[in-house]
Amino acid sequence: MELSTLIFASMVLPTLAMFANLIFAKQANLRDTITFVAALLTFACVVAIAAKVGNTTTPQIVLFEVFANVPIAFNVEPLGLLFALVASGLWIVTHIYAIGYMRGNNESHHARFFGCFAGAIAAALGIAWSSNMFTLFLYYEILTISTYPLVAHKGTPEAIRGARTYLGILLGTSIALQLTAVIWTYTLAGTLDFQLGGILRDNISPTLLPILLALYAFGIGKAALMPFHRWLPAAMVAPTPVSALLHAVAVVKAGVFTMLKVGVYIFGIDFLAETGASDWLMWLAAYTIIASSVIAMQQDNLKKRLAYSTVSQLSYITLGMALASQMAVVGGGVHIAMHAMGKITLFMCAGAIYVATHKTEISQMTGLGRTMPITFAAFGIGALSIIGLPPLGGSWSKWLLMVGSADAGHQIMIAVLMISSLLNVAYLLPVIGRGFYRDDTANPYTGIKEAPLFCWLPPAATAIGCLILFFTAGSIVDFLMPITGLPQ
Amino acid sequence: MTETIINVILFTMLVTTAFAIVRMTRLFAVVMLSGVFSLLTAMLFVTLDAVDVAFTEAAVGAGISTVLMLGTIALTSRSTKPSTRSNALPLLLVTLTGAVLVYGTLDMPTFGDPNAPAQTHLAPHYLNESITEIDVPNVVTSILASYRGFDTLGETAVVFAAGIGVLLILSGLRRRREEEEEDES
Amino acid sequence: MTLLIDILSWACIIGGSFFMVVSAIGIVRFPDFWSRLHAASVGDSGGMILLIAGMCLQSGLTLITVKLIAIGIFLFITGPTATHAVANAALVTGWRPKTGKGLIAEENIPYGDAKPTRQGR
Amino acid sequence: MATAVEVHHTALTLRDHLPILQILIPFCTAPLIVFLGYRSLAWPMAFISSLLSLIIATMLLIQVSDGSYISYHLGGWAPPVGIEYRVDAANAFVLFLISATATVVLPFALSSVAHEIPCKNHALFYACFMLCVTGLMGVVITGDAFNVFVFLEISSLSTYVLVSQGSYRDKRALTAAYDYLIMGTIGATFFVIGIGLLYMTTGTLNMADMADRLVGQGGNRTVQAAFAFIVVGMGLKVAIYPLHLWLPSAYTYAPSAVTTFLAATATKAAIYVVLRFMFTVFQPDFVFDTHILVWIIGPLALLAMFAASLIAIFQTDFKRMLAYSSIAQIGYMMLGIAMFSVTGLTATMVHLFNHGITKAVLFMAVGALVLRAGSTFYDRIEGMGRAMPLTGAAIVIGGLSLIGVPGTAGFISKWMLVQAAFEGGYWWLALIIVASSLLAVLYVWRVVEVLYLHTPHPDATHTEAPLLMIVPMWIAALACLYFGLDTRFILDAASTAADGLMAGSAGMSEISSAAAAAADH
Amino acid sequence: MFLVAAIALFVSMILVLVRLYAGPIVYDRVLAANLFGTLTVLFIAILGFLTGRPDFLDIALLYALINFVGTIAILKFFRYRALGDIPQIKRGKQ
Amino acid sequence: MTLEFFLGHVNYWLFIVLMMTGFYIVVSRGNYVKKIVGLNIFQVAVFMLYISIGKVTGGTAPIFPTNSQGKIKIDPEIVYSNPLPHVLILTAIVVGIATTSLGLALIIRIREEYDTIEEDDILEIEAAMAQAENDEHGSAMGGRA
Amino acid sequence: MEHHLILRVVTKLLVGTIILFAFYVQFHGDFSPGGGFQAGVIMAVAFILYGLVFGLDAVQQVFPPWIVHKLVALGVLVYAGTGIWNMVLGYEFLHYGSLNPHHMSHGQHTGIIWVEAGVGITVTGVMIAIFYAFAGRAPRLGDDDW
Repeated sequence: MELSTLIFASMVLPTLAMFANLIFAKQANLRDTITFVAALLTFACVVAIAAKVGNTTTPQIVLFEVFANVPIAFNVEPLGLLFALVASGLWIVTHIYAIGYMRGNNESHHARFFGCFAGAIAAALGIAWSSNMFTLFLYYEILTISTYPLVAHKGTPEAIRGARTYLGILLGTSIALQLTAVIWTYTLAGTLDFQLGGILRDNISPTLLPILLALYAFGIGKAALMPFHRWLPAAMVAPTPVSALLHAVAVVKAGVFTMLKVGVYIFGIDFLAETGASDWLMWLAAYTIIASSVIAMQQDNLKKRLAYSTVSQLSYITLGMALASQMAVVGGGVHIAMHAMGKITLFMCAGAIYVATHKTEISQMTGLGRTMPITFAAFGIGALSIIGLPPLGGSWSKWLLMVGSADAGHQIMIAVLMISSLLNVAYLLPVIGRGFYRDDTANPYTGIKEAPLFCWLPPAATAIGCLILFFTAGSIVDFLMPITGLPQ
Repeated sequence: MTETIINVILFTMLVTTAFAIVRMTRLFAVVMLSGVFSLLTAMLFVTLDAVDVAFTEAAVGAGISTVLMLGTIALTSRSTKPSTRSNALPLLLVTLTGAVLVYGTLDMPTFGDPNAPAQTHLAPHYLNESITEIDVPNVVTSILASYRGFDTLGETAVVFAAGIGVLLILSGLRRRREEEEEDES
Repeated sequence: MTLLIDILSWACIIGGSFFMVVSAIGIVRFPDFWSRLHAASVGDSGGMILLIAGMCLQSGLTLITVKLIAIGIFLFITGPTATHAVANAALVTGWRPKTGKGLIAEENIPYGDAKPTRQGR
Repeated sequence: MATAVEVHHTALTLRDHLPILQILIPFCTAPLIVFLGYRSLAWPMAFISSLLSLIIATMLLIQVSDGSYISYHLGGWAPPVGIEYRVDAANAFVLFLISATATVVLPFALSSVAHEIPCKNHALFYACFMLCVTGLMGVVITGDAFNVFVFLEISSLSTYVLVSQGSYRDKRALTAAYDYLIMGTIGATFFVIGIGLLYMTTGTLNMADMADRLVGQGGNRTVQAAFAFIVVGMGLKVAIYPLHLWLPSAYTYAPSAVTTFLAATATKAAIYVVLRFMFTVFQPDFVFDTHILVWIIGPLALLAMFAASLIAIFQTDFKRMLAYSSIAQIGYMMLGIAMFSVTGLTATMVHLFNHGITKAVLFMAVGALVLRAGSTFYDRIEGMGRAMPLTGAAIVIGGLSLIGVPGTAGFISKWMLVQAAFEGGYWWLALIIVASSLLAVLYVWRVVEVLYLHTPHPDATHTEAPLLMIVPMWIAALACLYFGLDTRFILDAASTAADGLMAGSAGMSEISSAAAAAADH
Repeated sequence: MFLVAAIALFVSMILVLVRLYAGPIVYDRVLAANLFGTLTVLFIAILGFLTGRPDFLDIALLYALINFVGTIAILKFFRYRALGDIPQIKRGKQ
Repeated sequence: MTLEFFLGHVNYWLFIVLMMTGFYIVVSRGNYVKKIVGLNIFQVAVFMLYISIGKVTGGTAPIFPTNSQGKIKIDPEIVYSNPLPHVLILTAIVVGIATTSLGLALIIRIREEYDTIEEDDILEIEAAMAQAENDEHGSAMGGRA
Repeated sequence: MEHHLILRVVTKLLVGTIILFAFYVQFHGDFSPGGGFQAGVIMAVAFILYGLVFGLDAVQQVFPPWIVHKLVALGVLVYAGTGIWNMVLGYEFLHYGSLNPHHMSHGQHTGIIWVEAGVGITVTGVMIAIFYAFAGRAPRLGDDDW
């Protein structure tokens, strides 16, 4: 098949799945099957694209022009392909999990839920394939809006409040800051196409550069850079599959992906490194890493803790971009995949615990590990991957980031990363500890009682995925090398 | 000079009438004064050579306006309440508007100046060519009906709009006959 | 002949003007409504006819004269009719002429268009 | 002196008559409806005539899309002696908007009006509606300053009447109409004063001729006063911020169909007149000389954007909220003018159109809600998004467009406006613009939450609106989405219009000479 | 000479206006307004002669005819409180 | 300011005074009928401004004298005032009376619905209505909005 | 006003005169001040006077409201129809010259007469219609309001 056909198919299939969900709202099995098939086909498309183009950058496929030199256009390049693979691949897993979770938990409005879910995936793929900032921004907003009903799903006042924060910050920052930045860029450069090495080099005065970067950095609210991180914990009111989607697959990854794209293709990492315009961003990212880890430690609600952990981990990627050295950027790119796999495992485990026991607070989970061994094992693997211990995927990205820090001459960032790892240990391991080792009367052992199959199988799979990623990391790095602009 | 004196006298009367209207609380008196105002206006228009306008003002002011106003008062109330609101803001607004207008007058051509742009650009065409082009003694009629006939069509449409508007607004509810029938039943 | 007409017309016009002013003064100075009604009719009919006649004489036998005469006739019909209607209305709504000595009505009438005392009914 | 003057003339074809037919068709419909007097005929006649005028407007738009203009001499008298109709890119665009809105709103009106207005008024109502359409189009199409006033009054008078027809639902429609009448008449009178002063200094009423004769008169105080009066007078009609007092009540209490039509077109036509006078008659140079005025309009526009948005946030009635949002959105358009560049004007023109269709969607949805829920107070329309999925979805689309979310029409205009701000070097202004659209997020989202996340009110009818309401609503909603992605039509038309306007009459006469040369062949 | 008449008319007008403002009763005002109408008719006629174009007497003629309507309307309004024939309704109500 | 300038412009200023009187009535008086009367005065003053634009000193009304057969007599000696403002004002007067009649019709309906035509009273009634609405609908929203 | 004999007689006299005068103004507008609008108003005033003195019912028997409503529309149609006829003849809208292409001013005369007639009809209709609407409403005043 033609490349363009594949690209459109990968976006159209989830969209069709969305409409199918709305049309067949009443027939649950048919609906879920259609979605599942669509997820498989979408992944197949993305894989086919990957097989076809490898890590080269393809020319633009222009749909139509919106403004002069600003078309709706798509192309394939390594970073986007990686994101697409992660998003479409994990959709299959999350979908299976979501079926189990929603049915096991007796949630309402399934059709709306799965429909919006599919819509969000379509938007994420649109982000991945965007070949200019305008297209990306368009899908970025679609993603925000399609995930809003998911966050507000429960319809309780609390959920509405959370969803309001979610939408307010994401829509607010993107319209107020990111849009400004995009239009500014357009005014300066006359184009918004992603080009290796950036499009701003000769068009902007050095004094304005940090301001523009700031508009982007804060405008991409989905990257959860402090102080615009509050939407992420607020969105924890959503059902867990949504949290998994938000925090691992679609939303936050779309944010940091955009961040990387902006750094690499709009500013150009060399340009950033030369001017040092991103230094402040590096410090801010470092602050976010440490601060949110500290906050995470104080959270008792498991999902909240994971949310702050995500805030922290996302800033790794921002840091990678801000460091503006080749290795750091690649490290950031790799971290998208590694963190996605690790964090989705953690969230799905949290959801499985909730489905099985309806417990949300860590302090209530003492001794649960023996009742739900697979879940807690998977949680452990995911946690270790996030912490960055070999032989798990997370270790590679941290390593690359440290190398990148050294390359950029910011050795202090190595220390930041180390401290962050220690903090990770401090807030993630106690959960497992409580689950396995503490004896407690709160959850007396009455034999293994796991959540339904659909709830524990997916986290187990992704936990294994974390392991596999450790061994395939080399190829991912090779795959991403072109974005550094270095000859391979 | 005679004209100027007549103008000024008429004006004084107009302005005093207007001031009297401001002060009157009896709506009936207000309506009568506005009738007189219209008479004075018509006289002024005659002195300013605008006989057609005076004619219209006479027909409207004496014939229709008064009747309509009286009809309204008959259906509403006869006097106004003294206003409790402060007059400062309206006065400021009015003074400001007036000041802008006075500022505007500073560069105006002198009153009655035959060399003013208004007299030299289009007017000669109407006054000289209409004899051959339309051949109607009343130049106002020829402009009204032919040169700017479309404006007059619009004017007719305005009257038409007002007509169906009044019908729409007053059609409902309390038609006299309906009420009468209700009373009888 | 022209001179004669001129003199005649001027006399008419001056006479008419005089009647007009007099009736206006009467309107202002007379004490109550009924007496003012009287003053008004002087101007309405007398002054008007003299002035119209003066103008007719000035213009000679033209369309203008026809119009002037028409005006005169109309005013002659409508003026007294209107006065009659006003007086009738005032009488019916209860206003009565002041009679007797000391026709100082202003102070006795409540100011404004207030209700008359309905002693007449 | 009546010498026999032969009339030399080549017969005109129907195509030559398009400019006048544009006005004449709706114009004649109104008296025909009244003359025939059949209630059942009124709506079909109105609809057919608005459809015809939409077709004509499209043909005109195509004819002038190359930047040329069409001049039609009414009564055969060459301008400045006679009245001229002059169609160029700028007004063909607005004409298209007006006739398209009328065509879309009329099917919607059929059931909405039947619900909100007593049966015996229907024929007169549609006659009035057609007069309103005529008036607005006449204001836009004409090239004669005084003719603007006449048609402005046709539209205004019919608008007052249409607004007052809301009195069958809420008696406040009457006072709203009265206030509108007073303010509208003051505005129109100011406008007349302005034209009088211009006539005094130029001796002509034809806009192009006026412009020629105004060149170099920037220092003339009479002209300056005329400018002030025209801007303030039309500003009252536009509802520029401090002059907006009539708008919220008028929009809130008017019948839904009327509100839809007015919100989409009436202020737009007035803005067009402001543009026409500022740029074609007074010329950009003059407006720039008196830049103090631009500095007045700019801050007022900003004030409108913020103050009106803030008020909108605190409303408990959906319809009233939309009315305040309209005031805020007018602020955007005025800001585009104040920025004084081709891009800024393009933004104004684009927003003129986009806001028109956006508000059409939203107010039609309001009409549907009124039909089913009785009123549009937030507590009455709770949960109606689920009961009326299509209406709810249309509200979401319209709301997103109001915010300026990409993929909707509102985004395009916001983009152009911010771009204009950057091009003018006002990057802080860009930030203010986008910050104000955050306020739109607040007030739009409140409605969306009420519609979808609350439990429905027990008294409401929980069925979808009739098809005749849904179809026009969704035509507008899809237009909202379509024009958010495919901008060729809208941007081309708007930028041609803006180019023409910015060039003042100089640009116009250059084009006209070229067009005249072309026409000779 | 016509000037003399014009001045006389002016003086009369001013005096009549005084009565119109002062009232005190409604019928005074009606009377004054009616007289003012007559004065206007005459003034317009005089003005035609004064400016040398007496062929615009139509306005005066118009006023002569129409001013009466205003007076009748006022009286009708005062007697019956409405422009329509309300007495029937009053009878119906009583 | 020379005397000549003063005499040449005093007319305009008088019009402005009249205009502003009318405008003042509109904006300051609370009675609806009086507002309409004020609007009329305001508009009439504007009409006078227009007419005075067309006035030419020593001119006469723009109607050509005719001979007995109704043919126009052309006399180059006669100066005519500018007829164009007259035409415009004819239209404007018609518009004015149309507006007046609409306004009065509205006033009648307002009186029927509100039982008053004083702006102050009506504002009070409307404020009370708004307050009632706010109480009813606002509190219903209060818990959840 | 049954008992106002004087008024009734004078009114009968005047109404006819006023209508006559209205026709004069209508058709003499080319030569002297006046035209369709003024004539329409005067015509309407004649009927208003009749209505005032003889009562609304009497005047509505002479001139029933439905005819008035038709007149309102008819005038506009006559005016616009004149223009459309010019278009049919192949000229611009309202180009009266087309009515007599060989002698332009004759065409103009014809056109002006038609157009003025249109204005007159509409204005007569509208003014009478407004009077009917106003006079046909019963006041809601109690006696105390006076």
